Amino acid sequence: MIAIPHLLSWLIFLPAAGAALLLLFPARAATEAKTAGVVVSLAVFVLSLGLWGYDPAVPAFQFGESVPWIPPLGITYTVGIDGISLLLVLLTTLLTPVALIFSLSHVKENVRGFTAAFLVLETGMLGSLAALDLALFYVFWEVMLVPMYFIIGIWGGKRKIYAAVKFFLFTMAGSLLMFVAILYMAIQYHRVSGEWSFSLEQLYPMTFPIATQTILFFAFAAAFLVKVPVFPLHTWLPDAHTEAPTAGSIILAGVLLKLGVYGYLRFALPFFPQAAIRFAPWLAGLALVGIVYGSMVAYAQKDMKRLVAYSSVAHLGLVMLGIAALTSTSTSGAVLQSVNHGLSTGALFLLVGVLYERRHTREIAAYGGIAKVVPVTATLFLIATLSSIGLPGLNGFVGEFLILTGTFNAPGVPKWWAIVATSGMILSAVYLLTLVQRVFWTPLVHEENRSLPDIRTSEFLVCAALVVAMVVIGVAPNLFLDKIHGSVDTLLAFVRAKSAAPIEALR
Amino acid sequence: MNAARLIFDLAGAVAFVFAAVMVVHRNPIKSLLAIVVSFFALAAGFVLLSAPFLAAIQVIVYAGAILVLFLFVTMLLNLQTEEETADRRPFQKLFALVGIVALAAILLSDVRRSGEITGTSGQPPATGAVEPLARALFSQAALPFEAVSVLLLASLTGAYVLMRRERSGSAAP
Amino acid sequence: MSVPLTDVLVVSVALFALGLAGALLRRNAITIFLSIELMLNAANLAIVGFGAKVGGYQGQIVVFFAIVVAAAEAAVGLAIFVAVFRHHETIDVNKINLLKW
Amino acid sequence: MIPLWLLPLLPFAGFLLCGLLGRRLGKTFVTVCGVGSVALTTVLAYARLVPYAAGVFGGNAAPVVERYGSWIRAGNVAVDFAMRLDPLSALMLSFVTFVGLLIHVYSVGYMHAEEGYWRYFSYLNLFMFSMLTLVLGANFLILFVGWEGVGLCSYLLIAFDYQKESSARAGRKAFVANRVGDFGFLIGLFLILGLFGTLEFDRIFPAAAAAPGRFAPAMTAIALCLFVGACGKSAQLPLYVWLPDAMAGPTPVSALIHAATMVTAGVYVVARANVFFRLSPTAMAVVAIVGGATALFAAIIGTAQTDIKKVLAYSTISQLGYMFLACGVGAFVAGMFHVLTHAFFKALLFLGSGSVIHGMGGEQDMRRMGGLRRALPVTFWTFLAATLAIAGIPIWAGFFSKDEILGAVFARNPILWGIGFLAAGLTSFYMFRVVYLTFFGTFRGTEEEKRHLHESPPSMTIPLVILAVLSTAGGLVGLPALLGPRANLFHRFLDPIVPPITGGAALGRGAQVAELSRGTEIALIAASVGIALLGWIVARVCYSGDRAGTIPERFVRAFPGVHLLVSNKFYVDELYEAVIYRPFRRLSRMFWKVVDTLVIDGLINAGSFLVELSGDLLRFFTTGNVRNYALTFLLGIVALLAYLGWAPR
Repeated sequence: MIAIPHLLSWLIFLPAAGAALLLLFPARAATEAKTAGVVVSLAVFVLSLGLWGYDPAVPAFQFGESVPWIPPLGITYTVGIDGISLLLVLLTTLLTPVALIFSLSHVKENVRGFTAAFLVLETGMLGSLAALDLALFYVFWEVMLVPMYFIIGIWGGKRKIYAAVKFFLFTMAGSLLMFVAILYMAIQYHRVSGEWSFSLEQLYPMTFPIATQTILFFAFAAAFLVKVPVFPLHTWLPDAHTEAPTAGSIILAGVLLKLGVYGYLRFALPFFPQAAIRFAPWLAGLALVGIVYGSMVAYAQKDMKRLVAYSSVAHLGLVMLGIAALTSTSTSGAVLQSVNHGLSTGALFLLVGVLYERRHTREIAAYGGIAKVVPVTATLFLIATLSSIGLPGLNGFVGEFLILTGTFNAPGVPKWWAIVATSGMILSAVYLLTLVQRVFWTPLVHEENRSLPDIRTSEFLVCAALVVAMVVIGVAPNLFLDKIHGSVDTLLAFVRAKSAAPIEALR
Repeated sequence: MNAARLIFDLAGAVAFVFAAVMVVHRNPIKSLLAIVVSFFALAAGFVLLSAPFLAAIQVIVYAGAILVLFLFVTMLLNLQTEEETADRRPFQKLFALVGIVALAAILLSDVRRSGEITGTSGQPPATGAVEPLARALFSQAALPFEAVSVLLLASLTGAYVLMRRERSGSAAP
Repeated sequence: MSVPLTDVLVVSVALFALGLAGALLRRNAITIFLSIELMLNAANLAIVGFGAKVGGYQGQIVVFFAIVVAAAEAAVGLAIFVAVFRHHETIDVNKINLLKW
Repeated sequence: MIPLWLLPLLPFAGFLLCGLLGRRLGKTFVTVCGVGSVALTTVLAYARLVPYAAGVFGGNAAPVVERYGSWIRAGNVAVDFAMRLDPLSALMLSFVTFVGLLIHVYSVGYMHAEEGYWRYFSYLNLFMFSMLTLVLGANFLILFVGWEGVGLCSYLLIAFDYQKESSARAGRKAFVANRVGDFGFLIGLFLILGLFGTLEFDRIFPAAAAAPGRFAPAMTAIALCLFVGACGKSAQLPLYVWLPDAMAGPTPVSALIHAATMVTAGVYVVARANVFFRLSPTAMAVVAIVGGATALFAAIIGTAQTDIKKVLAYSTISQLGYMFLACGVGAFVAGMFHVLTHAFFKALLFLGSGSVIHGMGGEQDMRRMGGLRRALPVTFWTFLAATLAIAGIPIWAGFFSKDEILGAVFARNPILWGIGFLAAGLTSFYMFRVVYLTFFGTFRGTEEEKRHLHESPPSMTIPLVILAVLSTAGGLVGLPALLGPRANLFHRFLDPIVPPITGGAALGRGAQVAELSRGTEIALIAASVGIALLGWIVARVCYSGDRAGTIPERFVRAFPGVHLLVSNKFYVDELYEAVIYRPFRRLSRMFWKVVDTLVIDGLINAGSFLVELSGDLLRFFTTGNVRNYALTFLLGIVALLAYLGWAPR
């Protein structure tokens, strides 16, 4: 594989450059704008495959670049990836073209703006995943917020303004707390060393007294746990998902939520290991509530997108549980499961979008028995469902199994954590199969559904890409786990060393 | 008491009286004419403070151009006397008077300390000659001078846009 | 043989207070505007007075610019009045509450 | 040597071909691919099995484990793609492929008119793939792949006719009930992984067998967790409710999945993990009690069903109970023997009923049948053979296996034997009831149905005949120990996988029946033959001849409560509805409407309301009057100046 110099920077800024380029297009050149967006995002995807050269044997950030950005404050442009961010980066670069290609035929108004917003969003996401400087990270973190706000607020459904504002306020409230914490840490660093720096390399070794650590941890956790989202901070999610256009939901569920998980792993955990370990039972408790509660609420939904949105709450509860258990197995599983959830939920949203674009309703009751009318959609939906409920052979199972077994056998962790979490496996089957049954099976009662056109080729292709990814991860998870594993071990070793005590002793 | 001070006080008194007329008079035209007189008196004061160039500007630009513009507008709008409706805002008046008195009191109390100010700039006192002023204006203040010219252009444009009558029914393309 | 600063400042304060009273108590927009011009001039007078006391030409330069700004302000302000008058047929500020909410 | 991975992958290829291309390429293609792949698998499987079995009998019983590389590797979890051939999996492999092939052939005739022919065969092939994976998996996780896979296929095939509300519901019910079992199964896997650090059979079982004292304390939990999984898959109390509903699927599916193969996977797992079970007397007791209770409970319900397939479904549940009963008393081999014979006769019963339903044009209610003996001769004779087998009439297959189980149970616990004995009588009764209601007497259906009556095509009858032969003679592989220590080929084949346990917690023994005295054994055989005949006679008296139906009617009149209870299946579904489903739905709605919308969003909206309220209040300061603003400005300046003037310098 040819090594491309500055690969990460290319990846991060190519979408933004594409967005800038789009603004030069005339407003009415919708088709051209769409095509350009798809081309740019596909190019980014292809480029990102170059990251596969990541060498898991080297326990350090790779593809690194660092140049000073705001020297008086010691802020640098430092990027790099490790096994934890690698897969999320690839997921991002995969889902963005998927979302854009899906939108090719469905977004009608202000296509140029829509496409540009997506590309800016991609820059924000990739930047957040690659940034190794707190200030840089924060900038990218906020950059993500703005295009998403517009995507929901402009191209959304009926209650789009409510949803967009709710989304914005929830995430903003969290990230402002984090911002204050970042500033505090930089000031502390300045006080100790006499220099300004926001880079992780400099800040990672800092230790804080436990009281301070707790406050800082909560500030960081606020930003990330809202994004995940962890019960009870989740109520923005159903509204945002439901009102967002399909492509927005795909990215929101597929990537944005994962950034909460990622942020927790990359920042909250290594910065404040003692606080993180001390509050791990609380986090696990919330995660468990999220699993059971999210599943049950999902079951009660009458709106397809809301149902899938609540299923995200449940699934990410599982991911957070894996992180709270702090074992190598469960944390690796959590990272892999983040990717899995992006694929399966992305596919579910996509297929719900396929139906929505044809029928213009998300009401479950408006469908029923359409498997005969749209067999391909039904099949793909079933596969995505099976992936989501963790059928062995598809991706979801590997992640779930690793998380659960890692949690169950984690020293010092009560067994009931994993037992309660495993019940989520039953519940997910209940609500998702009920959805399949109500939408695709049972008699066809609505006449207007009799002539629903099946999935288009473009939609089919992107969905098939996701299905292929699901199968690959399900059958050959080692391809991915091998990349993840080393970084997770490094992280946990660092946490253990920094907390100056075995994790078990601090529980 | 020197002559300059006497003349200055006199000019100040005239300025004050006519300004008071301006404030009190209900006819805007007459108010305008009163303030023109007030500004002439101020120009005289400028001369005594060895700023003859400003005095000239005060007369030519301020009184001569700006206030005439006011006059035009006032007459254009055909404003006569202020309508004699009762102004039912007693608190506004009360607070305004209290505020004005308080402000004047504070300022005047500070005026007593004005004797403390001495020529510390090390520069010779202004002589009234225009040339050094021009030098200072075009060397030290060259950049603000240019900026102000842009400001004037902007206000010109702004005024034009504001005054333009929008033709009804012709929406923007 | 010069004007004492105290006199200058007293006149300035007096004019300023008058202008303030006009601005706060009158309802005719033109008169209010004139009152504001008056306050501006009071300030100009104070600056020239200080400048004469301190020496040099800085004070005069500042006032020069203040006058230019006043000219610009007058142009725009009057244009606004005309525009407002066209809509509302009045420039009584009690009857115009465009700045509400 | 044929690699083991090929066996599951062939049907998988069939699944892909049928599923992706079947709709476009038509029925012939589907038949060739669907049946051909399974036929090939069967041939290859036997090509592998026969030498292996010869090796086992030759005293060379070493399990063969083939490893194909790592599947999951993270943290302290390492799972390989690995397949294992040992006597137990060889046994399962032999009948899964063979019965599977027969049912594929049968389906060609049975499903010929179906629109979703291609879909049906692709699912069926997928099932074969999963079942073979389950059977051949060399560790618990590969087994679990098959385990979930068969659950999925069961779900898809039950809901094959997805446009029918009842089918769709039944499919979901099956999947969810299985998932409840899988929940336990997974916990069991976690425990095993925690205890042994691996899931490979060839490491955990020898380890447990080598140091029973060390591992015994944890075994109760592990064994019970695995048994929960088995209960779900093998439809035992209390998770059996899905199996009767599963009859909504096409009849060959019921024969293959819900009678012969998938539902016995639970027994297979218990037998596979016999080392664990035998270390825990508690778990064994639970298995035996659940098995016995299920056997009797389901048999009782079976006597009052009118739908022919429902009777067979409850019969299956009951027979599965027998198998667990056997395992519970340590007679794992006897349990597996019953798995084998049951696979033959129950598949035959289902296929026979399918033939009847086919002939009747879809009618399943036995009250509308009767006298079909003449119209469907082949079906009748084969069905009769299967009935004799399941009833436990000597020389038919079921006799040997059932007798061995009952003997083993008697040696361990006479009360459980009593339950099993009673269930045997009931089995005989309800099966002959089916025979008499269906094939004897006069036809009770409509004229149209009568005209439609016809024997099934050869593709359906040939599998029937083959299975009838096996049901009749298949028991001979497991002759009672009575006839000599080496008479029982089955035991000789399987005993290697039931390794002897040393240590105090040991409970099982190699051959339990041998404990009984010869006289007791003969008495037991006589008793079970006797009760089987008694059941037959009662059925004949009640449902055949001139006074057919009068005795049951009188019984119903005498005990209306009992009849109501039994014919409504003890109201278990209603109980679950009231105790589980409805509260679950209520709670779900409550969480959504109250906790989510009212409490959480309420708090958040209260926050935003406060902001709005303060905005509304502050709004009064923006009067829109310029002079007010100017005044405020002035007052502010005065305040500022006053502060600056008076503040200490």
